[in-house]
Formats: sequence, structure tokens, C-alpha cells
Amino acid sequence: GGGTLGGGSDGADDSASEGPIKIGLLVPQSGVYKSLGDDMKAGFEVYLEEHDNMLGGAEVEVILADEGETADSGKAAADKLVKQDQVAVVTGVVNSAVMNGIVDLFETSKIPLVGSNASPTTLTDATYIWRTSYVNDEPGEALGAYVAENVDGGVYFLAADYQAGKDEVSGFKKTFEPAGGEVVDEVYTPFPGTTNFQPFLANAQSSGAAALFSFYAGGAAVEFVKQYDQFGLKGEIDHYSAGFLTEGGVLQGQGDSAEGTFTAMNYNYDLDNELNASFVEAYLAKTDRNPTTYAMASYDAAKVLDMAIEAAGGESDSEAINTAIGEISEIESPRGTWSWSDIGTPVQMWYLREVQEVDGELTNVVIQELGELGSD
Amino acid sequence: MTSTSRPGAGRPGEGRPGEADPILSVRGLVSGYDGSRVLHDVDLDLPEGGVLALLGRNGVGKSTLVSTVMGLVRPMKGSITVAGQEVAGARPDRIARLGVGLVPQGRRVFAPLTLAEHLDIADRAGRKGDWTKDRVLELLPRLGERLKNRGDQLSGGEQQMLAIARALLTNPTVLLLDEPSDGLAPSVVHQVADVVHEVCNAGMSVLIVEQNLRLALSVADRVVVMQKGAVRWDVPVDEFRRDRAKAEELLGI
Amino acid sequence: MIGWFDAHLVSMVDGVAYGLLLFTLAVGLSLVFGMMDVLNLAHGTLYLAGAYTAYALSDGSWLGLLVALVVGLAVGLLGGGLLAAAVAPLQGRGHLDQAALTLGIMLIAGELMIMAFGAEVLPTAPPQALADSIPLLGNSYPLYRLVFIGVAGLLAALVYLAFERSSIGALVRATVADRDMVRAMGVDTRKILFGVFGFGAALAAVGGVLGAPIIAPGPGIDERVLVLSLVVIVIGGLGSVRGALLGALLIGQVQTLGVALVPAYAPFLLFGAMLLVLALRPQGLFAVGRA
Amino acid sequence: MSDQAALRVEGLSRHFGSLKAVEDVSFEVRQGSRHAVIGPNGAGKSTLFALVAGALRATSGRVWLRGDDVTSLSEHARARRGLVRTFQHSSLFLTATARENVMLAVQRRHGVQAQPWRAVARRRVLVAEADAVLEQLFLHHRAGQTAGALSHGERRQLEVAVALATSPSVLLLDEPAAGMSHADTQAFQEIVLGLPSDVTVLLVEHDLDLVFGVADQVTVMQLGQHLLTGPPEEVRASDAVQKAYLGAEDTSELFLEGPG
Amino acid sequence: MSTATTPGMPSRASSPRRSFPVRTALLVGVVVAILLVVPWVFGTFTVMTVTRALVFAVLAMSVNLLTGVAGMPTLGQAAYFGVGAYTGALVGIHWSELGVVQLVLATLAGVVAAVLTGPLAIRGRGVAFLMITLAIGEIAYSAAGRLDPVTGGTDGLSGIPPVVVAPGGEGLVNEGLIYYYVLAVAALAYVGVHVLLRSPFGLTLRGMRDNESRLRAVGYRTDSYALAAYVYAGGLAALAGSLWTSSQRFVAPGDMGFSISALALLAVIVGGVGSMWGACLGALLVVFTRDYLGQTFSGHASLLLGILFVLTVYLLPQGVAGGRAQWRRLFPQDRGETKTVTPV
Ligand SMILES: Nc1ncnc2c1ncn2[C@@H]1O[C@H](COP(=O)(O)OP(=O)(O)OP(=O)(O)O)[C@@H](O)[C@H]1O
Ligand SMILES: Nc1ncnc2c1ncn2[C@@H]1O[C@H](COP(=O)(O)OP(=O)(O)OP(=O)(O)O)[C@@H](O)[C@H]1O
Ligand SMILES: [Mg+2]
Ligand SMILES: [Mg+2]
Repeated sequence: GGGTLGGGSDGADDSASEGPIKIGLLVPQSGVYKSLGDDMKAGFEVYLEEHDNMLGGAEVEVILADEGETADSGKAAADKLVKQDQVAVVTGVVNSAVMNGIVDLFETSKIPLVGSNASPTTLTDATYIWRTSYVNDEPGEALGAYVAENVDGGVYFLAADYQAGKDEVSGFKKTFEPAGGEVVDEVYTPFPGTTNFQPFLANAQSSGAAALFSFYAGGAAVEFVKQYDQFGLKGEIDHYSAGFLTEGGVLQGQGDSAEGTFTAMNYNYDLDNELNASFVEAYLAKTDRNPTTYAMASYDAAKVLDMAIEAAGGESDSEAINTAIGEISEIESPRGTWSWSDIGTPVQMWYLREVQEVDGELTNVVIQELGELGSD
Repeated sequence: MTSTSRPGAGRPGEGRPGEADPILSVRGLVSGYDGSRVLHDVDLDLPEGGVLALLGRNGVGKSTLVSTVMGLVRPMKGSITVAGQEVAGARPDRIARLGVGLVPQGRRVFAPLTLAEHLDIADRAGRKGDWTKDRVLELLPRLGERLKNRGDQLSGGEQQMLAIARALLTNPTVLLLDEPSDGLAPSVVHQVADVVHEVCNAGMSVLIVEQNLRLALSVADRVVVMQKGAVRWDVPVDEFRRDRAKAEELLGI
Repeated sequence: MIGWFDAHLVSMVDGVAYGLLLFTLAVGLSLVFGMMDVLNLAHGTLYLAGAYTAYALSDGSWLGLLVALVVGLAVGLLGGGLLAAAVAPLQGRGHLDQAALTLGIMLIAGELMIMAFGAEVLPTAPPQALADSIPLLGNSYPLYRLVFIGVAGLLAALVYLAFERSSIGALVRATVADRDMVRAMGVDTRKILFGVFGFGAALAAVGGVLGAPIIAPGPGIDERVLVLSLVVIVIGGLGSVRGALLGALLIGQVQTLGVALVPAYAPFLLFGAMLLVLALRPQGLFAVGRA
Repeated sequence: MSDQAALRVEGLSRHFGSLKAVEDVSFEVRQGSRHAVIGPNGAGKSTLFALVAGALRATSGRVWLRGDDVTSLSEHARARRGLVRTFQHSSLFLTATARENVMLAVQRRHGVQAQPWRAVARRRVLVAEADAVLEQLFLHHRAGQTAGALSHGERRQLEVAVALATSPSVLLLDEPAAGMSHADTQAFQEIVLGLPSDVTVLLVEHDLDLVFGVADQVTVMQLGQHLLTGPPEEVRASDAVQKAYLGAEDTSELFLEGPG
Repeated sequence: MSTATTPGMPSRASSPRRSFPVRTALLVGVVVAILLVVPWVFGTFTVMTVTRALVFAVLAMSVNLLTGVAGMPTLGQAAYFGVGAYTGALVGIHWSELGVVQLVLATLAGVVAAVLTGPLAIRGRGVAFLMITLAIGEIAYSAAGRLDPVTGGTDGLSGIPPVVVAPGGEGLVNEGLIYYYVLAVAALAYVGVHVLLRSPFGLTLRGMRDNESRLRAVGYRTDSYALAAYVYAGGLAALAGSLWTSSQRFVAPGDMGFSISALALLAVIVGGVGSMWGACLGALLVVFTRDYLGQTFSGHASLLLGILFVLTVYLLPQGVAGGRAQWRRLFPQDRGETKTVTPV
């Protein structure tokens, strides 16, 4: 190639279309989100292994890039995938800020991005961006009405102080308030950086609220749940949360403190369907862990690509693949069957889960369905 | 490069059988800073119990020589022996433990330490001997009035006295004095002369760098004059006094 | 509003616990920085190493804690020794080079620890006997934090005696002021460097073992502990044990009581407090006067 | 009040805790005079300088510069009025070259920011002026050397050069010759004597040859207090001064000059 | 005038030039030529990485102006970088896509921010200054995440239109053209700083670093100079911020976080404290290590950075731009100069 301005570019040349289809997997491999990245990577690989490294009948090559911790690092990684490795399609992305930062890149390069976690609410009119996860405010939205009906008294909101936290709370209020729920207070804790939740919990405790709705994930989730117990809120004030609070490895860290926490999520590894059973088995065999929603969404992303590449004729043609993605009407998934909404996110069922001790182990147990979201 | 005009000066390797070994002996010393050489092939002997005055104009390398002997500047070449032991390139604390004590140019008192703390750590760190805290305070009573002042809250002269006291407290056998009279009032300069006499009587050997010619000549029994990093003249003090013309030429008096 | 008052009283108590934890983290940094003049940005790494030790070894029994403490102490001494050896060649080159070196070490060690322990935050249980919460002023409060207040208070007293009431401190300060002159008095300053470094590092690592149930080990904790420690010692005044204690207690209150009072401004409180102190007294509350 | 006094201090005191480093000192320095201050170590001479220059705040008392009360002015403001001092411990810009050290003083006088577009031409002027001052103090051969690489004595010379380069009207010299070689001290004496007569010099020195070589007035301080001010002969003859400063014994026999 | 220098003595500071510096001119020519051909030789990702490095170099120069030249180590320059970045973005979105307008307004915003915060910052020196600037940076960072209506909150501000160079022109979308835009502005900034440093003002700042109290004794109002340096640096950082927006077309609070300030400071140390081209080289090294090598050895960017810092500190005590002596020490050609002592 003759350089950026010379018409060529780095990486492969004209013969690119003849090799395997290149797929970029953009997930954090360093920093605080690394464990999410690990789950997503494993979920994607489970699907590939089940299908002999072929998607849509074509040989694929997965190119890994480190999303890191910030929008900056994630954007650099996406640049590399698109500009240097010249992938046909990208999947992954944990951080909403990264997602926002790379929208332009994918829209102008006309390469599809099948995101499997990050999902800012503001992302509504992209052509090349898809998400197999959810929209950031949906877990709250799923839970709002239920809490309004089942809790006798006001609800106190505590969430990590970043966009996802605010989205979650506003999603919750979207269904909570119309159903007659009463908001006691709404407090955001500095993120990252809060390790001691005592003052926040003390305020919540003395507020007289009957229940708490929270949004935390990762390390903060562990600390929050433990301190919720230690400072005596457990048993006094019911705890509702977006499902991330108790999803995956964090649950072990929370220990008994987590018992009795209610969360809303689009998936749980104990869902009773055939596809899920085989997914859980394969995932367990690979990682020794139960799959999380992150792993599942990434597995589904692989499936979406599988279907789209097949429909596009097994060619490494980004435009064709993108069109084909849009034309998929239904996706069989471990979470149940779902379809695309108008904005390229799943229309899917949400579940209420409770942390219970089953056979001496703490797990999320699905209590009931909360209804389908995403169609509006 | 060397042009020592020392009559009968021992060149390296010549050896001088029969003479008592000097307590401090420098042979063929080359030293300086970061690639720039300041001293070129310097030879020097300090006999036991003697007082050697090192003279020369500003910037000729006197302090560099003293610092190299103390181990604060690494020699590039040559040999330095203290009481028969080779110390060229050794760490300063080892050299100090062999009995070399230093009153550095510019005092170098420890700014954040009180005067009392200075005496305290010098007393603990150094060797034991005749010089004790009580004795130095007796010698320099001014210090006793300022025990609580921090190093940087002392007047220039007080700092200089402290530097001398600090060195004495380590009870050295070889005392290196780099311009000890700097900043001292005339009456205290007398005291310094007395101290030099006193320590010599007690068997200490002294290498003194001085700009104050009167002080230097009043205490020294041998004079070494340096110019441009080399020893130009190494004579007994009487001979120095006899040749004023040469002294003027070398020192620019 | 009795409830309101009660809740804040507990916050104040918690502020003391949190402050004392900050003290154990920060005092080593303060000694190494203020007395040795070495800016050791890998200090948080030592805490992290201690906390991971606690995670790996403590099993809820007293013996487990004891073993963790001993191993943590060893880890700290070893880490301190290695760091001292690493910065020794940098004598006289100023803080910036030290900062670059120790930050580089922090990055490398941080990544190695992630490789060893994974990227999750690993919550560490205190000994079973202290794991429960007890009623305090009508509220529930974790027993471990109460005990921690006592232990850390003891530690603070010990450090104070060791450094502000003995002539070791004077020798250390002299070494910082003019290392060559101290050597010219016959003192092997390397011993001092290793001694103080080892001591500061051991404190941080032991702080990590004891603090793991409060600030659990995980990626990024090293940096957070470092920043908190820096804030504490700068507020308190570099090199002063008393200053570190005061700064730590102050920040403890700011981070608990302050947050409880104005939760909306929580992210600004820590640095706002530091700005305020430094604007009024740039040398810190308890400056050990330095040239 | 004599308006021709270049500098006048009145009732100047500075206490450090219980120590009265400078206590109620009053005297005046005539315009254009070469005025020496002597006294034993710790008498308060350097503290007095710091008070006059404005680096230390006085506990009480006032300072007049050519009839103006400058007591409340900051150090740099006094320096801009021509009241400039040297430091007993050389205080230089150690990573800058000797020439740059002096240029910092020169350019302050010319104003740093004025007419940046003429920077090149102006730089030439600044360099030339700096070099002239270095030459005056026998440092021209060291001009390109960093101050940190100068020997002690050379730093003392540079110390004076920096102060001189500001074209002070009142120059405070704190032991300028300490550490200078004998030869350079003598040359320095010529420099001081050769300064324009509108420059007033206030000099602290322990080298009495230099003091009596240049001074037309001498002030003696002891224990923070002003002992006396007078012409050199009077001071030399004073018994009190002999006791306080020179030491009780007769000193002449110590100063054996080499024969010749 | 005499410019006698003792041979063999290292002389870092400039003395009046004796003759036209042929070697320097040659070096500058080579560097400029290399920079100019980058988009013609390298692929898009490499060009984008160099673009980021150039932006980062301007930020590093701003840090160096304070840290290396004036001796005031800062951890807060990312705040002004962020002010510039957001200002550039907002101007681009709401008002003008013209590069000059964005650059000028962003720089002005940085200057204003520095004028407002500077008096607080310069109350301290050394570590106190470092920590005050750290606090300013952290507070600005938190504020950026909270001012949702203006900054888009933690998810950042996207939808920034491509920058336009001349009125009526096309927006720059091609990475190669963006590169030239950034290069041109960065080069201007470099020249500006270079001239500033060679002026009396630059000498005064170096004097501040060495000995502030003497400077005061000579008659300088040093606080004014500290503030002036702070404001210059703030403006420069904001300029870099605006370049950042133009090249990334996205801003998030992370762009003004602690790690950016810290990396910029480290770039300065790696490059050689006090040297402007060192700062630029350091920035290049840091960005290349983080974004390029860090992606090649996926997930190990911080490990690589750590190794970079440790190695430079040990092997190149004066930074990459340090004197030739240290390179010679690293690759000794003749052993004659080593400091071995030969005892007799
Ligand atoms: N740290 C240093 N780095 C580089 N050069 C130095 C250093 N210290 C001294 N020099 C140079 O070495 C030479 C000798 O200096 P030295 O201090 O030994 O002289 P000196 O004879 O003691 O002079 P003085 O009477 O002024 O104290 C001088 O030219 C000086 O510039
Ligand atoms: N900051 C300070 N705090 C306490 N005491 C001080 C401080 N500065 C000076 N002193 C004391 O004040 C007295 C006067 O000091 P000053 O430096 O003025 O003396 P001096 O006359 O210049 O003496 P020398 O001739 O030795 O330089 C000294 O005894 C000194 O210890
Ligand atoms: Mg000397
Ligand atoms: Mg004095």
C-alpha cells in the first residue's frame, strides 16, 4: 500500500476478501472491566467452537483488541481493528462511553458493530450499530412497576454516578412513578472510587424508605452488598437492583450478604430451555463458571453474525452483512427467542431474580417474568 | 601534564624506604567531575602528626582534592592511602571509619536538624575518643547558646563553628579542613588556630585548605601550592616564607 | 430528629475507623517521602500486596489472620527492600525520576498481580469472631471496624514513638539533607535507606492485611490507595507522623460525615478539602520545617 | 531627618522567639558612602540585611530608602528601587550558566516583556552587558559554565556580579570576600572603590584588611545591638570593639608575613 | 564577545551562537521531512496514532513548560486540555466548524480557566503545587462527568462535525488530512514555545526553577511569572484539547482524567525534563507504547508503559533528549574513558 494518502493502507491488501472473514472482538483485557471482557470473550468463543470456527459457512478469524478502561483506549483499539486489521465486522464493547466514541467510526466506515454489552440510551439512530444486550435503562424499567406494586412505602435510589447509573434510575422511574411508587431520595455515589458506602447507607437507613433500588456492578457491587448487610440495612429495607449487582463472580464475593436481593435481568443461567442447557454445559466446560448475561449476549452476537454472514453469502462484505443483520427476524437464544427492535436492540423478556442459597451455594433464582421490553 | 617542581618528591612507585610512612598519601591522582578532569596527577604526603597547608587561587582544585580524599568525588586514576590502606574509590563512610574527618567548604550543616541533633548524631555516628560534646561546647561556647536553632537558623559563623564541632566529635585521626576560617570573626579565627595546635599535640594530622594566609602559615609545618589542578610547590613552611616572589607568582598576592 | 443525629454519630465513628485505615496506609509513604525524600508511587502496590496476602491466607480463623500478618510483614519488608534497591541508584536525581521509576514499578507489579489473582475485586473476610455487626448507638456496626480502630491506634502510637521520639529520626533527616556529609561522618547511609524503606513498606503491607476487609484488593486499588495516601500526607505535612494522623482523621471525617451531610457533592469533597488546606497552609498542617 | 541619607533604619528589631537577633538598631548610610558593618558571629548582621532588603519582616522599626519609607514594600519592590543585596551563602541559578545568571539581573533592569519583536537585537545588548560585568569580576573565562560547576570562590564572585548587574543604587554585600582568594579579594577591593560614586555600598565583612581598605564609615554590632558608628580610625581605636570583635589578646604576632 | 567554554565540560544551556548551527538545521530538516511524509508511507492506523501523539506532544509541551522549565511539577494539565476539548467540541457543534475559530476560542477558554484557577495553584510550590493541581484536575474531571447538559456526562460528547480549514471548505475526514491539520498547528505551537523559551521570559522561568528567592532579591515579582507560566501552559493545553476534538471527534471526561495528566508528566520525564523536543519525543514514545504496542500485545499496555518508564529512568537519566554522554555510556565505543581506578 502507499500509505493513508497514497490510496493504500496497512494490513492486508486487495486479496483480503479471499482469506477468512475477519471479525474484531473489542473487549477489555485490562483495567477494572477486565472480568466482563473475559466473560464476553469466552461466550463468543463457545459459539465459535460449537461451529468449528465457521460463521455462516465461512472461515473466520477473530482479532482481539483491548478496550481498556476509558473511551480513549477503547477508541484507539477500535481504530486499529477498523483501519489496520480491516475487519469486516466488530463485536464486543463494554463501556458506554467507548460506544459513544466509536459510533462515528463505524457509521463512516460502513462496518457493522454488533455490540454485546454497552448500550447508551442516546444511541437511537445508527445504521451500523447493533446490540444483543439491552438498553441501559431497561433493567430499571423492567423492575419499576413491580416494585411500586409490591413494596409498601417509599423507595430510596442509590446508584453509581455515571451515565449508566442515571439511565438505570430514570428507567426505573419511568414505570415506577406511573404505577404509584413514591421516591424518597435519589443519590449518586462517586464512581469509581467509592469503597466506603457507610454514609450513603446511613442516610438511606434514616430516610424511612421501605425499599432500596440500586445500580452497581463489579467491585463496587461487592462492597455495596456487603456493607448493606454490615450496617444493618439487610432485613430492614428490601433491596432491588439491576441484575448486574449479583451477576457472575461478584456473587461469590458478596457471600451471604447477598441473600434475598432482588434483581432484574434479561437472562439467568438456570433458564429452562434446550439451547440454554447446551450453552451452559459448553460454557462450564470451557471456563468452569456459569455463564453470565455478558457471556450470553456475546454468544448471541456470534449467532447474529453466523446468521448474517450466511445470508450475505459467506462473503467478507461489510455492507451486505449489515443489511443481512437487519433482516434477521428472530434469534433463538439461551435467553429465549428475541428479535430486533427499531433501534437495533433486542425485544426480549425480563426476569425477576432473587439470590437464594441452593445446595449450599448462592445463586440467582428466577422468581417470575417481568414482561417484555424493547418493542416500543 | 605533570610539572611538580617538588624537590625530591616521591614519584609513584619510587618508594622512600626508611622514612616513616605518612598517614595520608596521594599518588598520581586524577580526579574531576563527569568527564572533566580537575586534578592532573597530584602527589601529596601528610606525615603523622603534621599540618599541611594546601594553598592556591580560586578554582585550582583544592576542594576537589579534599573531596576525593574523603571519597565524595570518585578518583579517575591514582592511589590514596590512609594509614597504609588503599582507599581510592572507597565509599566515604568507610574512609571516615578509617579515621578521616571533614570540615567541608560551605559548612554543609543539615538545614532541618537542630544544633543539638547535629552534635547528637555526630557523637553517635563517629568514633569514640577525646572529643566529646562537652568538650566541643567548651571550646566553642557560642554553640551552647544556640542548641535549639535549626541548621538554617544559624548565622554563617555559627554554622562554620558547628561544622568544625561536628568533625571533631567523630574523633578523626586525619582532619581535613576546607577553609575553616570562612565567615569567622577574627577572634574565632584565633580559636581555630588553637584548635589545630591542640589536635596536633594530641596526635591528629591535619590537612588545611585556607585563603587566610596568616592562619595557614601560623599552623602549618609544610605548604603545598596548587595551580590549575596540579601541585606546583611543596615545601616546608620556612622555605615558603623565604621565597615571597614565588609565593606571589603562584598565589597572585 | 433523633434518628438523624444517631445516623451521623455512626458516620463519625466510621470516619475514625476509615481515618485510621488511611493513617496506616499513608504513614509509611509520609516517612519515606518526608524523611527519605523519596517519592514512592509504588506505595499503593504494597498495600495491594498485603491485601492479596490477606485474601489468599486468611480463612476466617485467628491463626489465618496471624499467618497473613506474618507473611504480609515479610512481603512488605521484601518489597521495601527491593524498592529501596531500585531507587538507590537515583540518589540526587530529584523527585520526578523517582516518580517515573516507582510508577513504572507500580504498573508492572499491578499487572503481575492481576495475572496472579484475576481482575475481580476479591473481598476478604475478617476472622469469624469479628465478622459480625454489633449494635452501636442504636445502629448496627461491623465489629471488625471497631477492633480495627484499636489496633490501628496502637500502631500509630508505636510509629510515633519510633520516629518522633528517638534520634533515628534526626539521622534520617540529616541523610536527606546532605547524604554525603552523613557518609563523611562514617555512617553507611544505605542501611538507613533500606531501614526506613523497609519499615514504611512493611507498614503499608500490614495495613493491607488488616485493611483488606475494608478496602478489598482488586485492579486499580493500588492507584486509589496511593492517591488517598498522598492527599492525607500532604494535608498533614510531609514527614510528620502526627501530621499523617491528623490528615488521615480529617479525611476520614470528610469522607464519611461530610459525605453523609452533602451526598450530592461527594465527588468533590476529598479534593476540595485538600485544596482548602493547601490554599491556607501550602506546607500542610504539621509541616516538619524543611529547607 | 537628613535627606541625603541613602539608607536609614530606625528602631529596627527582629526577634526569633526569645532571641533578639536585631534589637532597636538605628543608623544611617550616607549617599555614596562605603559603609562597613562588622561584629562577632551571630551579632545580627545578616539578619539586619534581610530586614533592610525586605526578605524578613521586621518585628518593629522602619527603613527609609532615599527619604522614602519602604518598610511595607516587598523584597522585589525594594530591589526595583535599587536596593539589592548579595547573600552570605551564595544563592545562584545553579543550572544556568554564569552568563545567564548575570543576564537575569540585567534583563530585569531592562524589563522582560517590553518589545518582544526586538528580542534578537535586545538579546545582543543583554549579553554584552552581562559579559562586561563578568569581566569586571574576572569571571569572563567561566561565562559559559553552569554556576553549579564553579568552585566556591568563583561562586562568591558570581554572587557579587549578579547583584552589580542590576545597577543598584544601594548595594548590600554580605561577606562578599569570604572564600575569595587573597588576590581576588584585593582586586575586589579595587572594584568596590571603583564603583560610581552614586552607588552606596553597605558591606558586612570579617576580613578587616578589606573593611579598612574600603570603608569610610564603620558600624559595629554586637548581640543584635548597634554598638557604634564612626570613621574607621575611631572604630579601630575603640576598646569595646577590640574586646568584642578582635579578641582580647594582641593579634599582631599571629600575622607573621612571609619575609620578603 | 567571548564564548570561551572549557572543552569537555557539558554545557546544557545555550550560549550565544558562534556560527550558523548547521547540524541543528540539518536535524530539523530531517525531522520535518519525516513528519511530512508520514501519511504517504504509513497506513491509516499508524497515521492516527501519530496524530494522537502529536496532540499529546502539545499537551506534554504545556506540562514541560511548567514542570521542566519553571520547576512547577503539575498533575492538572488535563483539566485545561479538557476545557479546550469541550470548548472546541461545543463551538464545532453549535457555532463554527472552522478550525481557527475553534482553536482560538478553545485556547481562550483555557487561558480564562488558568487565570481563574492559577492564583490558587501558585500558592504552593513543589509537592504542594503538584497536589493542588492534582486536586484541580480531579475536580474538573468530576465536574465534567456531572454537567450533563453541557458535556454529555460520563458518556461523552459525540456528533462533532469534521473540522473545516478554510471558510466554505470541506470538513476534514480523511485521516491523512487530519494529520496535516494537527501537524501544522502542533508545529506552530512548538515554534511559539521555542521562541518563548529563548526570550528573556524563558530565562526568567528557568531562574524560577533554580532559585526563586534569589530572583525575588534581584527584583522580580516571581508570583506574576509563576502565574504567567501557568496561564501560558493552560492555553497551550487547551489548544491541544481542541486538536484532540478535531482529530477524535469525540470527548469524554476520561480524556481529562488523572491518567492523562500523569502520562503527560511521564512523557516529559521520559523525554528529558526541560527539553521541548524531548517532551514531544516522550509523548510519541508513550502514545506509541500505549496505543500501538499496547494493542499489538493486547491487554498489556500498562505493563509496557511500566517497562518503558523503568528502562528510561535507569538507562537514560536525562531522558531521551538528554546529552550525548549518556548514550555513549549506554553504547561505549572506547573503554578509555571509563572511571576505573588503578591502584598503585
Ligand atoms: N560539581 C562540579 N561539577 C563540575 N565542575 C566542578 C564542580 N565543582 C568544581 N568544579 C570545577 O572544578 C574546578 C576546581 O574546583 P574546586 O572547588 O576544587 O576549586 P578550589 O580550589 O577549591 O577553589 P576555591 O578556592 O574557590 O574553593 C573548578 O574549575 C570548578 O569549576
Ligand atoms: N530564622 C532564625 N530563627 C532563629 N534564630 C535565628 C534565625 N536566623 C538567625 N538567627 C539567630 O540570630 C542571630 C543573628 O544571626 P545573623 O545571621 O544575623 O548573624 P551575623 O551577624 O550575620 O553572623 P555571622 O557573622 O556569623 O554571619 C544568630 O544568633 C542566629 O542564630
Ligand atoms: Mg574550594
Ligand atoms: Mg552573617
